[in-house]
Amino acid sequence: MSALLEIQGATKAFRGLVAVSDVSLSVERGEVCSVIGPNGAGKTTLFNLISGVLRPTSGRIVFDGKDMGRVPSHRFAAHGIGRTFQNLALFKHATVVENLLVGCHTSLRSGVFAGAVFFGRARREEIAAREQVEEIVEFLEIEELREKVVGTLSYGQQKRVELGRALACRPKLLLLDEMVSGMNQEETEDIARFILDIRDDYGISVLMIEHNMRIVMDISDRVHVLHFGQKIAEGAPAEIGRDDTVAAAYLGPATAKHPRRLADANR
Amino acid sequence: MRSGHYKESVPSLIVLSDSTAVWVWGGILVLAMAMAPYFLNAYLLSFLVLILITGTGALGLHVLTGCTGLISLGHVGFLLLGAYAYAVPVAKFGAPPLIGFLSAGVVPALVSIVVGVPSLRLKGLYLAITTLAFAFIISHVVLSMSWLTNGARGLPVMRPELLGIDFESDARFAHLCLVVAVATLFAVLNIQRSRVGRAFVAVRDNDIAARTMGINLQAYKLRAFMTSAFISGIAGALFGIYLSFVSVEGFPFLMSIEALAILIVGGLGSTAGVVLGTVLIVLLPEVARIALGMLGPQAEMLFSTAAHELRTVLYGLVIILFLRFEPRGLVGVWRDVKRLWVNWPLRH
Amino acid sequence: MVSRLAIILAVGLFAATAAKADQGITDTEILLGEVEPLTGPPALLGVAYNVGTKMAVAEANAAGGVAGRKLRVIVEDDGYVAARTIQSVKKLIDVDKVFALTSLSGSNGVAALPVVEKAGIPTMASIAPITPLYQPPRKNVFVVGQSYEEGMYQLVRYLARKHPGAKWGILTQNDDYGVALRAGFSHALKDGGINVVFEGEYKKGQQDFSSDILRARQAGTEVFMAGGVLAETVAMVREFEKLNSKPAIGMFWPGRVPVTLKLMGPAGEGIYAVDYVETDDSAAVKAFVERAKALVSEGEVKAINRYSLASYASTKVLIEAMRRCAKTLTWACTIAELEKTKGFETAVMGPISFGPGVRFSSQAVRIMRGDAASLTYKVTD
Amino acid sequence: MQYLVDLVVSGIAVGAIYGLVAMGFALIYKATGLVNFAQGEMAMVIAYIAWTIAGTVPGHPWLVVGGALVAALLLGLVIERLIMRPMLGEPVFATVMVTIALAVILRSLVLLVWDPYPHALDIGVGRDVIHFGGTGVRSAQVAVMATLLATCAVMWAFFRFSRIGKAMRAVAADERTAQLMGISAARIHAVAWVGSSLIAGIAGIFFALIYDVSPNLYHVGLKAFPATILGGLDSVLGSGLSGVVLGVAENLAGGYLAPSLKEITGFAVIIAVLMVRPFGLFGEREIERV
Repeated sequence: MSALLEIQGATKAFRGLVAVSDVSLSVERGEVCSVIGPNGAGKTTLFNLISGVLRPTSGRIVFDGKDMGRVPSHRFAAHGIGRTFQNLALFKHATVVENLLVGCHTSLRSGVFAGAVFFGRARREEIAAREQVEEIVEFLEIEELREKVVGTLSYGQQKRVELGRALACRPKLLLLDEMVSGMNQEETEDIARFILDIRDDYGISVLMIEHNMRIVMDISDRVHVLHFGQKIAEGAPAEIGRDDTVAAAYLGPATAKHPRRLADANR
Repeated sequence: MRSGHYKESVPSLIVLSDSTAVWVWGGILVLAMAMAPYFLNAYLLSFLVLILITGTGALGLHVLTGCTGLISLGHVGFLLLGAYAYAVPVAKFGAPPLIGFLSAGVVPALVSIVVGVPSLRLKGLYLAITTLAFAFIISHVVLSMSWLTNGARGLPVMRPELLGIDFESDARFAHLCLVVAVATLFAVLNIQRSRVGRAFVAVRDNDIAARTMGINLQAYKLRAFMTSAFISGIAGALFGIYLSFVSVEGFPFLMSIEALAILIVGGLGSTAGVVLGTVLIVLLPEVARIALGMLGPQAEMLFSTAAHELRTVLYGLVIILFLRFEPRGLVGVWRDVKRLWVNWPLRH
Repeated sequence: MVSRLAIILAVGLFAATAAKADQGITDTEILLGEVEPLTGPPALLGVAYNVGTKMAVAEANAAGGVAGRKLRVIVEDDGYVAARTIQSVKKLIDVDKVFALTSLSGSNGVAALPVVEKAGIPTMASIAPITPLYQPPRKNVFVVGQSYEEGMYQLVRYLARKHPGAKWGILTQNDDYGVALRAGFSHALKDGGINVVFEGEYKKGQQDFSSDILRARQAGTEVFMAGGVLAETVAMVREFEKLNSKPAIGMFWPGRVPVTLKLMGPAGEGIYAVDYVETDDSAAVKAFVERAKALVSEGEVKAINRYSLASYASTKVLIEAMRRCAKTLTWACTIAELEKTKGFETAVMGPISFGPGVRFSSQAVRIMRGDAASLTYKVTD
Repeated sequence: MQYLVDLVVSGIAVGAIYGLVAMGFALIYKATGLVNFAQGEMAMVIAYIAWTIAGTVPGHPWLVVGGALVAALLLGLVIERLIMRPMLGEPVFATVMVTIALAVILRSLVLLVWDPYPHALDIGVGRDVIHFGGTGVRSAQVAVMATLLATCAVMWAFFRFSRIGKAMRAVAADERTAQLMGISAARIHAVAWVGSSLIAGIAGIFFALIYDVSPNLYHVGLKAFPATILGGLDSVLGSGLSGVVLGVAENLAGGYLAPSLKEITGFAVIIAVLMVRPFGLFGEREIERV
């Protein structure tokens, strides 16, 4: 079976500024992968390409055996790509449950009229969606937040809601953009546990952008390193930790002799 | 208010309201409105009718501006279209009123695609101004198609007979408006708790995230436009019947502002707010009249000679004061009062 | 406020059961109601009209009232907005319980016709005598004046005689007023002898008429029908002045007020107008203004224009009918007496007559010309 | 040919007024990110004030203009300080609605304070007709064209050379960064409102000179709207020039197509333009960041 996600020579340029340059990488099924790299390395742009927010200037993105080049951007979710955003992108005037329900959007069918009447299929559908959401709420342990308006929640709670919303899309691949930034030790460990559970219990592959090297090293199966839009390394966490080019990219060539310090770079 | 309650089944989680009190009071209110025509005189009844019609129209705008966040300054265009879409087949070609109401919804909804498609790429103020431009163009087109619309002469409209019921009398007409308003209210509430309504809110709050969740922005903006135009068109038809005369003059630009004022005063994005806002805005001139009457005959005289001006100044002031001091609108005030009532004398 | 609210509610609650036929009459007083645009640009008509009503009422009261009762008028402002017109009419009938209506506002009054007709209250609607107000005739709605169609027809015929073989231009507003003018113009065309070279419509509220008038001049217009209400007519005339073009210009009674001549300046000299009420320099109008000084306030005297005369005549007919009913003053009697009106003289316009099935007293029109120096219009020929 | 020239000349004359009002729109948008829907109403109020001064002390044209401009300055200041500044930091929608409400209030206040009748603004100059060949123009129309050019020049110099003008560009580019650099947004907003009120006042006075004061004067704001959109909401000079373009377009549509099209030409043009360029002809495209 082919890889779940296969990026082949993707390039994205904004008016001459090349944010992602000829990047190829893959995510296997059942894998937790990380993308790391200094600020401005093009990580988020790469995510935007994978989730259809942006289109590559050249190169191909193949997901689950399908070339996504012709897929309209709002169909990416239906194909099984869910994501969270670096700077929270929740529907902040809606409640937690409503946010999660939006995640279910692609698995529902009812239109304006059916919704207005709210009877028969539309109602059954809503009940089914609500059951699924309840399951996610329990999984993420946010029961007490259910009816809270998202805008009133703490940053860490909002992050968790956003994770739940991405899960509600029933993705095959989950893209997590700096999930634990700004979280304390305990919250970070919770998230790490969730990510592993997501993979193990739901069979969802995970690709995450992370600056927190601890979590990257602890839970990734594979790590991809971007630098100035280019991929400079790929491998198991341990290999990456020893890689001289990676250390040079992060810390400058002078410190390249102490690759071990990479893991502490973001403490 | 009850505290600490448990739901035993998932279906009970998706009901419109799980509070018996809300249903009981809602029922009493509707019943009272249904009985009102037998107790009120024609003048007071006309306020009830205006509240019901205005509320329906405001709910239409609410779908577009409140839920989906697309600001429209051209709402009056849809009202006007609805009125004509009713009047032309019914008054000019003798079609049954039911067909008239259908066309009053469908025609504006179709035209809203023409308005909506070019608007899809536009955001915020640019969109607002485009809708304004469309409202002007719609009235121009209606005026210039005089072979169909009678142009500036306008079309006289009779009270309809629907499903064998004659709505000729004021009381019956009020009932018709009540049925339409309540049905619209339920439809809008239902839309809001279903897939489409959540998609509207998602488009409003964060369009990029919405797209990532699988929401086709263009399609949902258009759907919001169409739903809004449909509802507004029906309200426009009712208003035309109320005026007994459909003409471009009967739908001044100020109606667009009035509709936005209702949303703001009620609390943008809240359906309950639309209801509260409608009541306040429609009754504002009468309240002002009574308030001025308290100040003595001199002030009351001023109101009778400068009523229109004072009324518009009041609109403006009320809008500014709400935006400045209570951006959550009447709904926010209502929640505060409720919290105070439940928790008194405690603070929280 | 509480008491007022209570009264409104109480009145509301018992409205359904109360007898309606004689409402508005107490032992000492008879209430009349009037809906006018008192604010917004159309107030120019409404305020003046209201002065005329007040004059007629004051004169009647000075002469002992109607069957010993004094008349009192309640005025409602509708700002020329149809929805407000309906509201106001309903308030006057149901809350204030007036005996009769002296005005239904302007052309927007058409919207209130079903309400008035259903109530059966005697009603005069004479501000803007447009056809839908009296055609088909409604039992209780009476109109004094002349239709815009007929006025236009007479004016065009007159100018066609004066300027045989001339090239004609016409510019009208895109509303019911413009439609009526256009209809009158078409009627006159049927009589032949008129060569139309320019026809146009402008959007209500337009302020710059440069391209319209350029177009009219380009077409070689020698006789021009300025179908604006007031400011628009002024703007058209001034554009001709700017272009140094001097066609014969005709306009209509809504614009036949001193302020138009003032705004036109020298360009207004010799402009043709048409009207069915007396001109400002006539003995009747001079006497009217003199009497007004004793009866209404100074500001109101200043507001007097042709609409005051139209209203004065219209209200006088109503009061006369009521007076003839005397002790048996009811709606039915008033309407019957109005219908019997024949050749009633008011001095400010021709005699007024109604009849069975005739709810429109068609007044003869006269052609007049503007005099820039005295800011008045003088009857010509 | 003469006909075409006449249409274009009178189109430029009326377009110059649209241009001035449109510049007022753009100035406020540039500095505050808002569309001030009360721009036409501000022009109307100033025109009425000018008329009142002219009626009280006849025979002093400069006093009328000077007095009206002082009033415009005060009006701008008062609106900014009392109504707009408290809204700082509120969502754009809310703030724009405040300007709409303000427009409604000003419109009615004019009718309450003054009267519904049209009046000629007589300051002894401006009404006389000047003839160039076969084309007749009122002297006020010549003056307003010159004024538009002068205002454009002043605006260009203002943004190019003056400290506050440059600061305004900075605020427009990035409000938060500009604030961090020590530029006071409140002060810039005040300057923008005063400037825009002055421009509106000038436009109002010219409009009154050419077409009389009347409670319909605020329509000039609606007419100038399309010019701002055409030029791009954030382009002050572009808006000024677009006003002239639209004035001419309007006259050509009225002169060659149908007179009734004249009033909606502007709106038809902006819909066409926005379909092709959603940010106007000279406006800058926003770049979204995820």
